[in-house]
Amino acid sequence: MAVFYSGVALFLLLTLVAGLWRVLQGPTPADRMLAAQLFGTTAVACLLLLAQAFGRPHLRDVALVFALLAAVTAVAFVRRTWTVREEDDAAD
Amino acid sequence: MQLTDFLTLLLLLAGAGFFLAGTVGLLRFPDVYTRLHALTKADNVGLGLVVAGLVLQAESWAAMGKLLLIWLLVLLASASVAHLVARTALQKGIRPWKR
Amino acid sequence: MVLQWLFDGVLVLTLLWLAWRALRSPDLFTAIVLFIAFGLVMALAWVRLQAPDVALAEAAIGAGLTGALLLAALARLNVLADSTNDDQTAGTENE
Amino acid sequence: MTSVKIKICWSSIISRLGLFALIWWILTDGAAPSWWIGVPAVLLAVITSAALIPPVSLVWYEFLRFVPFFLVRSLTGGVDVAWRAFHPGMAIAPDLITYPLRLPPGLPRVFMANTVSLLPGTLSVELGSNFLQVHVLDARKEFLPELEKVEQGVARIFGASLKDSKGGECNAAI
Repeated sequence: MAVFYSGVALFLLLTLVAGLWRVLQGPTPADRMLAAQLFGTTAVACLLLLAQAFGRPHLRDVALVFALLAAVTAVAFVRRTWTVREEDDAAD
Repeated sequence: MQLTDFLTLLLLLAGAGFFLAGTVGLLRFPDVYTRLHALTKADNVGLGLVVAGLVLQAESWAAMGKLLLIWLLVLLASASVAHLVARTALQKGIRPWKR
Repeated sequence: MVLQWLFDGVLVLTLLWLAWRALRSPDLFTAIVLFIAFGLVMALAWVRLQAPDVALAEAAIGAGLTGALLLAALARLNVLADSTNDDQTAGTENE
Repeated sequence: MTSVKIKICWSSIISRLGLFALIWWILTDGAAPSWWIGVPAVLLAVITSAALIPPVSLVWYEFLRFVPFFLVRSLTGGVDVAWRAFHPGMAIAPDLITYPLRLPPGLPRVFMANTVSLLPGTLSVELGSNFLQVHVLDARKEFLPELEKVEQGVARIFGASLKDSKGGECNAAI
């Protein structure tokens, strides 16, 4: 079974790498950020699988931290970097 | 091979399929909103299936609970983030792609 | 065994490529997102190296907090204020 | 201390105590010695949440009934979006629709917006004062029955009627 877990984890890592294309491509900042969000979910699944493959349950805590912090980065992006500013509205 | 192992195998494979679908959607869909659809649904279902597969192998009730907690957290985070991003995108004047 | 080698190989190549792109990217925002992705993959690498505590720190500090701080700093730099108009045209270009 | 009158809702305190204790137990893998720190931490969390979040009345039976509906529908949503992603011609016809909300404001509406995002083909965009703007993946399908079903389910969970927006009796609160 351990081999199988590693295999699925490798597959997930490959989908993560494929998603990098969207980070480079954009076109809007939101698209890049979404790709990062997707990486977070994929990494959580990957970590859970590795935890099972190595028989190291404590790796799940790393996945938990990922799950908690994925939202922090995305919210920082929306509220700080990408918010609608008053001057933008005036310029439109 | 036991029945639980077989079920885990099936669930993990299905989960991996949904992750692939999420990435394909992210790469192929035409605008932010449709990509958000791919992200929030395909990925959460993918993670849900992976978690379900691993829950069958969990060594204790607490480990099972932790796996489910992780899934719930990701679910909540991605639903809120999807809503935030979609709302801001609309306020910024990004028009939804139309056929 | 082969799987583990493959996994490590993909990890290393992705890390190097991400680091290079993050440094070379002309767009600061792209560089930050690449940095966040770098943090995620780095945490996976620490896990592979059997160092879950370092992975925990990397996940919390590298991918989470530093990413958020960099994004906030970029907002202060106001770089995006100039490029918002480009965003909108880029968003409609797709049609 | 301040003269703000705080209504203590015991059922909400007790259910939160149970919830946070359960989370602590999960996080520590049920390690017995950890409760030396766990008990103060859980108590602090209960006090903080009581100060920050007013009691919310939940109908547990309805919530449990909502879970399988949600799971099945979100699985359908995953299959639906996966099929569209792999489809060579990309069978999508996205559009924005506005759904008039009848739920009471606050948590029920947020809960509904988040649920809608996870159901097939819908993504909540804007949560207005009395409407929910939804981005749909395929406007050729009929979405209103599904949205109405979700709204009714959410209303039952929070024990609110859809006509008048008065609820929040403190009987089975969390």
